[in-house]
Amino acid sequence: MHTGVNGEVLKIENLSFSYEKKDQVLKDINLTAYSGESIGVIGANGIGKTTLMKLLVGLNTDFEGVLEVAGHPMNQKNIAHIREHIGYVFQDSDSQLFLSTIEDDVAFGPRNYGLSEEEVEKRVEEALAKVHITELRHKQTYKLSGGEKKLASIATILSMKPDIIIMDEPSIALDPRNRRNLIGILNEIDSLKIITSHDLDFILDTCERCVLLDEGRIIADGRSEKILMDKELLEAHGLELPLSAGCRYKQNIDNVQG
Amino acid sequence: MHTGVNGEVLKIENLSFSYEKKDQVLKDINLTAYSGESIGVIGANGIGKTTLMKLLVGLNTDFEGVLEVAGHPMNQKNIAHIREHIGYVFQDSDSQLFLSTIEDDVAFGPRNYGLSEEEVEKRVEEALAKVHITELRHKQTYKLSGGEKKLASIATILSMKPDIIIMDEPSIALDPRNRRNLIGILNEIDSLKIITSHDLDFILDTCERCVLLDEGRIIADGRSEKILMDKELLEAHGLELPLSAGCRYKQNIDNVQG
Amino acid sequence: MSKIEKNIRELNKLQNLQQRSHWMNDLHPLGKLLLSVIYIFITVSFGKYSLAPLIIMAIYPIFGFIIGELSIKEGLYRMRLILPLVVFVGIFNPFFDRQVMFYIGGSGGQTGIPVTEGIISMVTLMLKGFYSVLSAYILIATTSIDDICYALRILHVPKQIVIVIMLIYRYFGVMAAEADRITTAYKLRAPKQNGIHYKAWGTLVGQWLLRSMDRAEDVYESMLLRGFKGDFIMKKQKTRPIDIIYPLIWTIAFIVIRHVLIRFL
Amino acid sequence: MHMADALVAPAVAGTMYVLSTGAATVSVKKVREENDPKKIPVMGVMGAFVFATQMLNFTIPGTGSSGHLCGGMMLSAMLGPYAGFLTMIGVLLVQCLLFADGGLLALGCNIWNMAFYGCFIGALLIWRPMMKKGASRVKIIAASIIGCVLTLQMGAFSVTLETLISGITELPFSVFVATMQPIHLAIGFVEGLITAAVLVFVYEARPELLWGIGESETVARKEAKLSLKNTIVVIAVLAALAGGIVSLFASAFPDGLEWSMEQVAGTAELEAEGGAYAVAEGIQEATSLLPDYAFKNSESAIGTSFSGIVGALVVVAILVGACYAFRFFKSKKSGVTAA
Ligand SMILES: Nc1ncnc2c1ncn2[C@@H]1O[C@H](COP(=O)(O)OP(=O)(O)OP(=O)(O)O)[C@@H](O)[C@H]1O
Ligand SMILES: Nc1ncnc2c1ncn2[C@@H]1O[C@H](COP(=O)(O)OP(=O)(O)OP(=O)(O)O)[C@@H](O)[C@H]1O
Ligand SMILES: [Mg+2]
Ligand SMILES: [Mg+2]
Repeated sequence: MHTGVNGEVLKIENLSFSYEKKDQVLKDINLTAYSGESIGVIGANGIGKTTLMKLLVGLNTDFEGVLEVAGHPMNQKNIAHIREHIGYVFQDSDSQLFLSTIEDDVAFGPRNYGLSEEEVEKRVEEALAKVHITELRHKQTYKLSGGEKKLASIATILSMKPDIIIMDEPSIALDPRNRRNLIGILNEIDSLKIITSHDLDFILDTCERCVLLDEGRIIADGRSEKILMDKELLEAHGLELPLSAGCRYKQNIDNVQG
Repeated sequence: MHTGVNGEVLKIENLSFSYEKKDQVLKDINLTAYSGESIGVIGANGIGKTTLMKLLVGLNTDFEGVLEVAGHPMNQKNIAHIREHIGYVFQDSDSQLFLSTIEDDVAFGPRNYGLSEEEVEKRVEEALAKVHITELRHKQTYKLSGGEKKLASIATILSMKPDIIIMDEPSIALDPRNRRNLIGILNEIDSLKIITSHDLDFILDTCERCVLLDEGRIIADGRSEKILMDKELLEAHGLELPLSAGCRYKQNIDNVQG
Repeated sequence: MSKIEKNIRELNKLQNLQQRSHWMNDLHPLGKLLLSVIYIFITVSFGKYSLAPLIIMAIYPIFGFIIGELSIKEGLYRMRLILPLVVFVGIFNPFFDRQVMFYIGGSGGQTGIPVTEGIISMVTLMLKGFYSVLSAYILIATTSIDDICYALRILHVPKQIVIVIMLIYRYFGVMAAEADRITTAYKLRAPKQNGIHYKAWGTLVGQWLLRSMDRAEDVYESMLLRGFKGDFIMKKQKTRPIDIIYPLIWTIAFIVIRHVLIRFL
Repeated sequence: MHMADALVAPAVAGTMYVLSTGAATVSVKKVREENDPKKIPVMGVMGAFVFATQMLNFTIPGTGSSGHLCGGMMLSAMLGPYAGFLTMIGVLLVQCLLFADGGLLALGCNIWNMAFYGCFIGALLIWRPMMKKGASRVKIIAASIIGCVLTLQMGAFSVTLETLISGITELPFSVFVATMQPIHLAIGFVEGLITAAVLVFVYEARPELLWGIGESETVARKEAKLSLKNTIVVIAVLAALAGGIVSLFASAFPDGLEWSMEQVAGTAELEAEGGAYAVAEGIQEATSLLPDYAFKNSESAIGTSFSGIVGALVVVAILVGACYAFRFFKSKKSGVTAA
């Protein structure tokens, strides 16, 4: 993938968007993301996280402002090209899976890239093994449990090895062990990752950078350790300290005092 | 609601169930629940939690064994009667909401109970206020964000004031503040509550009793504080200590040692 | 698959209209339903050469669209489905029925452009088509399907039929959402393809049907779990004087046009 | 094939309403007797499916805008004729309300033309006898195609009769029939293929959902479900086949309606000697040949018809003005109160 100037993969300038005329969901967003970064997008329910993610993959193109991916402005002409570089995991797994078996679904992306059948097979096996659902490969997608669906959704993206990974609440529905495993998987991948989650512990463990949204604007943008430990900031915008952080927070204070 | 002998609301004996002949999802489950209890059901992905919840509300009746709710065996004859006492929150909110606006959806249950329009209105307002979505009442359900949908689903059950509340992953998709609020709401209600979740901290905060499932069987059944602090037990069955518990765990040890 | 999206958008627009706060939306659904049927009935009962009184019949749709603040464009757009057959049936009238009725223009010894019976009957047919579609639009833009079903129940249409209507409407939403999800997911992972490859149609449709059935089953269970016992309990609508006066005045107006005014035109 | 309100006279519409109501009453009674609560959601889903299929791209291109799936045959093969018929009523009503396909007054006709034949003739006289001794893929495909073609022919013929009896068209019977029937032969065939594809799929995936199949057969199938993959292959082939036939069709006749127009125009020329002359030509001819004759009666014609039309237009213009004035006044007033 070609990146823009200075390794810029994503450039957002003065981005605004509204579903209905009267209320603007996103107002004047500015964000630049560089290759290899991992960015967590956090904010209260209904604040516009999913909306922003959908704009990034071109599911809505009637926004205002600048949105460039890998140096290409997002418009009808470029959209197909841009999408080739992006793997998107929907908030809701039923939106992700559309073929009858997991295997077919995971193979769909690579097959569309025109890879050889051996390569497709290799990728499918690899992706399924990574999320530990190899034994489910022939299972029909509508017969899966909630967490299995989520894992399958993630596998459909892993098999594509995209340059940009966008995940909307990937840890939802996963049991603690699968969640931990996913953290490991994400930390191994060095594509640009943009992740939204209400599981702030998950963000803390996977993202170096964190962006806090409220009232359609970016309120804070900085290192995750800093933002996610800022109790006042989080609480002012409808969030809370990560669960494990109560502890880390205390330790930090202890360390400072001690 | 009439309870069975000694305040038994739910009686499960040697319950087994399978979707497909070869693999049994639930094997020989035994569980008795008394009125006023709050029970967390935990276990790894795909272990059968949702399946068990669905059996409890009669969404599948071809099980083997005994399943009695409020003294009535679950069968085609009793099912309608049993269901009048149960409020069920689906794992996936899209299955829960089916009317065009939130308001209508929340009013559906009470209206079906034949309550007067004033009472219905009162219940709707109360339920919406509890989960803080009053301003969304006229919004169309398909326009909601993931978390807003979940809150609306919960409101549809709260407005019914059922004797038994069964929730499949209620904290999914909620931001930390709404999650905290839900904990408060659940702790105020004194119906029998059965809750599944991978958010073990949530279980710890809402359920006194906890049931751990693995391989279709109940592995442990006891006080939440005990089970959810038992690192070895949890890890042996695909789970992990609750996030906040790393801390509490340490403190416990400190206390014991100190 | 932009066609699904287009239809979903059209339905969403209708839903938005139905949820506006406008006094026409608040009228009792039974009155509105009967009024629409009476209007269409009287409109089509005009003879095929009765152009003049038929023009006067435009007052109802005009009133509805202007006072009801509806978009004429949207209303006319809805003609597209029935237009072909209406045009097909009407367009040959001018060729087969060439009796001249009168001339337009022309003074003194000069004759103007002749207007034949066939042209008139074609125009009346088209007008009838437009009026019936527009008046149905006024109904559906101000009345939700639920309210119409409520009216049907008052008219003693059997429960079984009314429930099926409501379910079809509900499930259509479910299925449209499923279809939308499937096609969006497909598009995202096959960005280079133009639309959906025909080889995938069968799979996707089958998948769609099965998923929709499962989803619909869940939705139905969710209804049962909330006390649904085979009949939709609807919010009882109070009848106010305007609910009777409004349709009544219009009906009288239509009858006057049909039986009194027609003699003077 | 949806009739529009404009095409039916009140008497015809009324008669068809009575007939359809009769069939509906019988169906309601039968469904009530069956008393199968599980059937209700399936009726809803299948109704929604038929309703939705009509707006997807894999419906038939090139057969004219109303050449989409009718669905009666498909519904009754899954629900039985009675529940199928009630479901079709729902589909037709929702269609006419939401998408203005058909009309409120013509609903009785549409129910008869599209639901009655498909559900009762299709299910009782074709589907059931053919499936009595157990179903198979071939039988399902055959029954679907035969059923759809036959019932669509009946429906199309009814459309012709209802329109002609209503007396709003000058089209001769022969021309109308000669146009409607062949188009609907093609539409019926394609509908048959789609119906077959769906039913075969259901047969493979959930045979218990099909109606009127021999008991033992259902059970046997349940045990030995074919893999979904096989089904999908069948459907893909059928869909491709349908797509192929349709695209052939579409290229030969860019548009079903256009094609039928040409048909009619062509035959009309033969039968009515120059009936299909261009409009301009017709007008010219009329002005040159008819004036002497027509001028004599035209006094009264101009007196009544013409001035009547002008008068009516004036009335309507005044009303438009009045409505706008009212709205203007009202919004101004509310503006004042708001301020
Ligand atoms: N199709 C739509 N039409 C109108 N409004 C919408 C639509 N989709 C979402 N919204 C609204 O836009 C806002 C942002 O929604 P979005 O889904 O982006 O929130 P979110 O931050 O992802 O929330 P959550 O954490 O609950 O998933 C919400 O208030 C929602 O109600
Ligand atoms: N309709 C079905 N047909 C066949 N198997 C099914 C069906 N639904 C679920 N299963 C299987 O049954 C098992 C239990 O599923 P269930 O949904 O109860 O899991 P769960 O404990 O709720 O998991 P999760 O935490 O991921 O939600 C899973 O292995 C799943 O694949
Ligand atoms: Mg979201
Ligand atoms: Mg589950």
